[in-house]
Amino acid sequence: MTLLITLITGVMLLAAIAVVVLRGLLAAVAALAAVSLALSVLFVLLRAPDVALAEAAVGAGLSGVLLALTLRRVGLWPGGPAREDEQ
Amino acid sequence: MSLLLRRRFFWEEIDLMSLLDILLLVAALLASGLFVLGRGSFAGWLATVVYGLMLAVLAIAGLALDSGVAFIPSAMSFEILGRNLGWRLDGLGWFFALLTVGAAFFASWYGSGEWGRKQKRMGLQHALLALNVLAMLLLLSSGDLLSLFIGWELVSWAAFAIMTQGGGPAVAAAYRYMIYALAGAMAVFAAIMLVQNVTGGLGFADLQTAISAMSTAQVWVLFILFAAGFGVKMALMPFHLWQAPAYSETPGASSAFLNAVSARMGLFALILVLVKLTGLEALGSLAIPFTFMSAKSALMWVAAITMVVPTFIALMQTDARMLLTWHGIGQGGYMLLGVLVGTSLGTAGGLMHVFNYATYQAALFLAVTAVIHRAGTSDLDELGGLITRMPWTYVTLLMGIIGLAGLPPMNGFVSKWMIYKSLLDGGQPLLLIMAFAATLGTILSVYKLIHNIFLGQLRREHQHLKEAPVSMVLPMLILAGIGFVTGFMPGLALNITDIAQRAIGGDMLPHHLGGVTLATGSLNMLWVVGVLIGAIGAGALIFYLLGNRRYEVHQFDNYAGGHFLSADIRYHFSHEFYPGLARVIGPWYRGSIVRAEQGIGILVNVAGDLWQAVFRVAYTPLYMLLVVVLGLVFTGSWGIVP
Amino acid sequence: MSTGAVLYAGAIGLFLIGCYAMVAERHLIRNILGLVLVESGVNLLLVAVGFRENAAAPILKAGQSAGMMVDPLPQALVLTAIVIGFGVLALALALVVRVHQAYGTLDTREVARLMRVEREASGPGAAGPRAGAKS
Amino acid sequence: MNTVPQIIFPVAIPLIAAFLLPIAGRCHAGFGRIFGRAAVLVTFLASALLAWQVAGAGPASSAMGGFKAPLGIVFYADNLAMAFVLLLNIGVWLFWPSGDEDRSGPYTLLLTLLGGGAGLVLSGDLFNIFVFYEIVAVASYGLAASGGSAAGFGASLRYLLLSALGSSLALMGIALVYAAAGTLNLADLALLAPDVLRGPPGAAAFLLLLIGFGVKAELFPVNSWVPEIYASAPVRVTSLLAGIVSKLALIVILRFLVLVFPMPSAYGLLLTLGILGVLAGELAAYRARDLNSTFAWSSIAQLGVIAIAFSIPGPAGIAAGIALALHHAVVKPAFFFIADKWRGDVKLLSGGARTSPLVAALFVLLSLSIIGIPPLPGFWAKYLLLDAAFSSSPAYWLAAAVVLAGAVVEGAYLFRAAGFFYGGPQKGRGAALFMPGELVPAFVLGAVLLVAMFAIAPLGAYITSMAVQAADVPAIAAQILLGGN
Amino acid sequence: MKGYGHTAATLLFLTGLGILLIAILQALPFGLAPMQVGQAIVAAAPGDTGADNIVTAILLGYRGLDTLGEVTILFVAAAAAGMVLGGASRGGAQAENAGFILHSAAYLLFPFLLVLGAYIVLHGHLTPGGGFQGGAILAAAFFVPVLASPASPFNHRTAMLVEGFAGAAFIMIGLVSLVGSDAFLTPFFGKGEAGALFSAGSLPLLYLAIGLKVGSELAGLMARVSGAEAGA
Repeated sequence: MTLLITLITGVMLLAAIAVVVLRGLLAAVAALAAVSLALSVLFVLLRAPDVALAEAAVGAGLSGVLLALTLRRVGLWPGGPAREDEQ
Repeated sequence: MSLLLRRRFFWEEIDLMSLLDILLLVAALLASGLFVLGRGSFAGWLATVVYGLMLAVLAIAGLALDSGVAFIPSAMSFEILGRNLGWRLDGLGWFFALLTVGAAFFASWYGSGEWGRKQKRMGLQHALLALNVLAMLLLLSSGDLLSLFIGWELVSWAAFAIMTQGGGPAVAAAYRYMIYALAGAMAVFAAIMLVQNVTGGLGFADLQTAISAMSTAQVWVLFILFAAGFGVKMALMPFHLWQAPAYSETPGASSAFLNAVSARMGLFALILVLVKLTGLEALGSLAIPFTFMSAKSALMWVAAITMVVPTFIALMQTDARMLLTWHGIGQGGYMLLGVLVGTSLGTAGGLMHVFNYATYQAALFLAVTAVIHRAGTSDLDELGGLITRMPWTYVTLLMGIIGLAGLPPMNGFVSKWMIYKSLLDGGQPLLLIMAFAATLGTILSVYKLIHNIFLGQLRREHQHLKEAPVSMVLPMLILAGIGFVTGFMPGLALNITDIAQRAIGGDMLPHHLGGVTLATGSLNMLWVVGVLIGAIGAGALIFYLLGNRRYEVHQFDNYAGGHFLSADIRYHFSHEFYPGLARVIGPWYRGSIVRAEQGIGILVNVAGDLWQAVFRVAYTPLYMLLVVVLGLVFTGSWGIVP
Repeated sequence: MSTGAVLYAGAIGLFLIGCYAMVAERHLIRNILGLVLVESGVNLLLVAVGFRENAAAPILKAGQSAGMMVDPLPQALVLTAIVIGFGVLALALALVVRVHQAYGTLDTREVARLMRVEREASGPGAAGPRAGAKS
Repeated sequence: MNTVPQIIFPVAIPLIAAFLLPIAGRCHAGFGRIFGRAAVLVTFLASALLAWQVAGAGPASSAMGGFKAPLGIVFYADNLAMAFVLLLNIGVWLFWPSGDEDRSGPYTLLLTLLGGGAGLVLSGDLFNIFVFYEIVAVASYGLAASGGSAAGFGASLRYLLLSALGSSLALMGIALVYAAAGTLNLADLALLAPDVLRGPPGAAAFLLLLIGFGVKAELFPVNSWVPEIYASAPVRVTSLLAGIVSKLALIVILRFLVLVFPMPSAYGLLLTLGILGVLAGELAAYRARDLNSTFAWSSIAQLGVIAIAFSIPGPAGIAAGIALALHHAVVKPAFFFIADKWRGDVKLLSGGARTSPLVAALFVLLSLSIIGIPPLPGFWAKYLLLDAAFSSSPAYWLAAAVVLAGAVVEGAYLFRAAGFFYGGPQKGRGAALFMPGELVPAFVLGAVLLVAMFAIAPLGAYITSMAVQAADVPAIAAQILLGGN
Repeated sequence: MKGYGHTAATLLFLTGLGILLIAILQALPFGLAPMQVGQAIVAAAPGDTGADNIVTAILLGYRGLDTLGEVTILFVAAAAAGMVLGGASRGGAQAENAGFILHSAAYLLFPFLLVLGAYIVLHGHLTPGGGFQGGAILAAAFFVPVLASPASPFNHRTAMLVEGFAGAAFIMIGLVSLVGSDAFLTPFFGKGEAGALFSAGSLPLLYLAIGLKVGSELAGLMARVSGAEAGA
């Protein structure tokens, strides 16, 4: 049990660091969705199914999609028409 | 207004309690009425008449106080936030109220004549003058520390309002005054809150109990706060820079009022708090460690420096009004010094000097305003030889400067003599020498004043000048007359100062109509003035009767320096009036305090820019982080340290 | 390393990485990502605070009585916090879109500078609050 | 044990109106605005009735859902809370947007702000206060951006990021409190706090909560959003935020301080931030060039003064804080209305007194009151503060000295501006003449100030009684824990 | 303080903050939460509310007001985003038609998502999940078709109606109990026997209202913020 929690927390922290480090914003958003997913699994392990479901649905699902679509609207998708992302 | 009659008179029938209320009510009605009536010319005359009425009420009150009544209570009292505010008029307050209403009477009379009609918004000036009188009466009749502070703020803001009437430069000078006054007021506010912290109350008695209950450090803080707070209004040395420009930029009549009385409110408050409530012995006992000085002597030295330095700055001024206002600051030093000596002679001298100063300073300022009214400028380098055109203004100015310089037969001499005597008897030789130096400076500068304006060669453009109108000359002459009368018979003025001195406590000064008789020497002005007038009068009479062979000589029917004078040669010497003296004392004028004031201004600007830069930075969440870390360390350590 | 230490480390790790992204990064969207990370970190901390060793989830199984259960209160709080986080995120992204359209850049310092320039430019009686998108 | 179920009305009515307003707005263009105003009026009447009841029968409380105190959420209304609920209602009514916006957006946000603000002050549960704080925060992001200007969006985004980070910190503080004490009800915490929250975790929790809620209360380090938002938001939103909403956040901090964290380190923390706030606000305002940023900085300073007042332990400090908060809520919005009309560099406004003498006179009246010149209410508020400060430990003497020095600096820059209005010649277009209609709220507030000048004694007595009631922790705990059925 | 100076300062403070937080959390025991309130609720929940899922009992019963606040926050965020984006031009990449996979899968997924969302909402008081989680899934269900075919714009009118009335319903249910002079949000109706669909009194009604509101709100919000649809 402890081993599993440690493993998943490690994955989560790595994904969090990836969010900051990755150059591409879309990749960063994907990393954020990964963090959220790992977090919801962690919630399951912590005997909090409601929170896990909410985190999965709202965190990984909707906010990930919302962020990605905003990037598209702002024109920051890789190969997007307007400018490259890092001004 | 004579108070010769000492016998009990009709005042018992009048219910005393209503006197102060009448006074305040009338002042309030006048102020609001003038704001409403506004620019009618009769508004000025109405105000003058009302001031006259108020003087009468004050005279009756004076009679009551003279016959031993401690103070005149007032019905007006409020109970706010657990503190009660009351108003009552004691002898000290009555004395200054008399001067305030008197000065307002003459200023308003002067302002409602031709001079007033030429001003842009004379109605507003009359209204603001009335507002000032109301504020001062509230201050002078305050019954406890809180109403004292409220009156104090009202007076400083009313003065600010009247100062801004002068237009462009006056607003800048008034702004500078406002900052000083606000700082002083906040110091006073802190002081009375300190008193309330120790005793829980804000009455005058609480101050006395607080002084005894406080530790010496706290008493020192209280002393410094009160002295600094009230000193700002009195323009004591380090805080004096604002007074000269502010009072000279104010329009003529109001500036005469401000000069004569407004600065003395600071003296009233200082006397009330430091002398009457705290007591000079308590101040004397506050020793400054490692020196022979005490709080009282320190304040006396500040008064002495305030006497000397402004007088010599006045010497250097080229504008008549600036010269007079700088003298105003200097004279304030005399008054405070007199009161602080502690002997009855000194206190009487100081208080009488307040009365005398009010009379001749108002006369001088009205005279200079008359010159400005006619000649259009008060710059001493642009005037000259006006004696032939404006004789009565000349006479007023002459009597005024004799009073200012403190020479017989004017009243200035009497009070300065008493202050010198008290310094001598009080064993303060150094201060006496500084007093003499100040008087020397005054004599030099007032001669410069009268010479540059009235003596010497009349300028071509001033040929057609006429004397100032009667409405301006009359009040000036009466004021100068009062100066002469109280100089000739100082007993009259001393009767008035008796009432104030009794209110302050301490023993009274035995005096008679002519002056003072003391063990160590006496002064009888009746003789002095009598001899003076007798000798000069007789000599003048002889010359006038016998000589009689004089004939008019035109100014240019003259021969100087080997060639004839013609109109275009200007031999009137006024610029750089004392070159020799200037070379000797020139290096002393380093203006260190002016630079200190500018330094503070720069400091605040830099600090403001610094704080703005702190906020202008883009990454603001960093500050949140910063504070969280510091806070955790702070709370963490606090938790560990029990 | 007990589970508590790991969880606390995880929560605080997320929180710190999120704070770094919010404070040090100059790109507005990266700041928003940092915000989401910070909120996730705090949520994890809240749930970890309510966790008890070998206790069951706070759901009653078909009528049998409640055995040793995990503390349900923090879970309710976290649920609310997650939804609040999403609401704020949506508003932030809406603002990002409008800022991008108005200023054409998403660099925090650039936006701050342009805002200051615009404020100074709005002289006396200049355009009122309706400055319009591109002023 | 005064239990009043109607205590929820000030929160429920605006929220239900907010939910229905878009529908009302959609079916008829102008109807949204009228529906909104009607809702505010109904809320005001309900709140006034409740305030009357509370004033009469003493503090009321009601456990939501009928669940007793430690389990459920309990609403607690005493005179202090009801006073600020009424202030918020009047504020929203007075600063209701002028008729031009037909879209229902700002009205919905204002109604939600009204409901959220009322909940913030009435709620007696730690997390519930956090939720209502979030409602007020999100509503104010929206309102700040409702100006439609590019600077408005930028400013509200930066404000959102800062405030959201603050909220997360506050949530972490709540987590620490819950981990230590196990309960979230303020009264329960008040009883448990002495033994559980004394150590560093308690102090750290207070710090996090203080920073979290400090963002909206304009406490020193986290108020960098103030000049940006107040410059770009519409003037009615600025008045609402600066005048009233920031006070609600400070009242919440006061509740925490009085009930849960009455420890010296907490008081010391708030005092330090207060003093820094005053210094920062006054000095920065001295260097500000245009009126709007001057008043933005000066509102930071005034909030710092109120924070100093609240950091003085005992009812005297609370009374001073309430008096200062109410006075600031009247004066500052009027200032912002003037600033909204006289934009741009102060030097270009010279001669303003000639084009609109009434506004210049109002400006001078407000300046005199905010500096604290006697007959005006500002002086009595400052008097209460100094009275409280000087009667407690010397650290507060320093704070009092800073407040007094602040007043001098404030006088300096306010009358420098007044000098331009009255002194300078009519230079640039400067003080553009405007229809007096736009400044009605400012003149209403000026009139309120003058009326208050004569009602100082009763107002003072009411505020002191309010403070004594708010400082009486055992009575509050008893009312919340046992009272609400 | 350009660039690195700033980053260094941030890192410095973050490490300091980390150490301090760890130090503080050491003081808090892990795994044995004090749980005075938690234990009391676990014991009382079945009796008071009749719901099996205690978290739902807390969310709708004990801390019903939190949930109302939460729903209001979502509502305000949606309203504010709508207002902010009201004047926004369609800028950025024009939403060209989605790829073939999304197009065909969208209509396949819709019914499943709908059923799943409805199930989670209705069984909130029995199984994990509830109004919010179900609502999110419903929002996804309604949003995916919009993504798939930007031509047919998201129907904001009905979404706004559903949102408004669902929110009003939630508060009305709370106010109804005020009529019987109980406090706000007191659950009424019988508790029903545990585990059955119609148990836990008015809680399922509340969760239904929340589910609908969150569903419509999030869908509208997603559509508007992402600018996926052609229409305003």
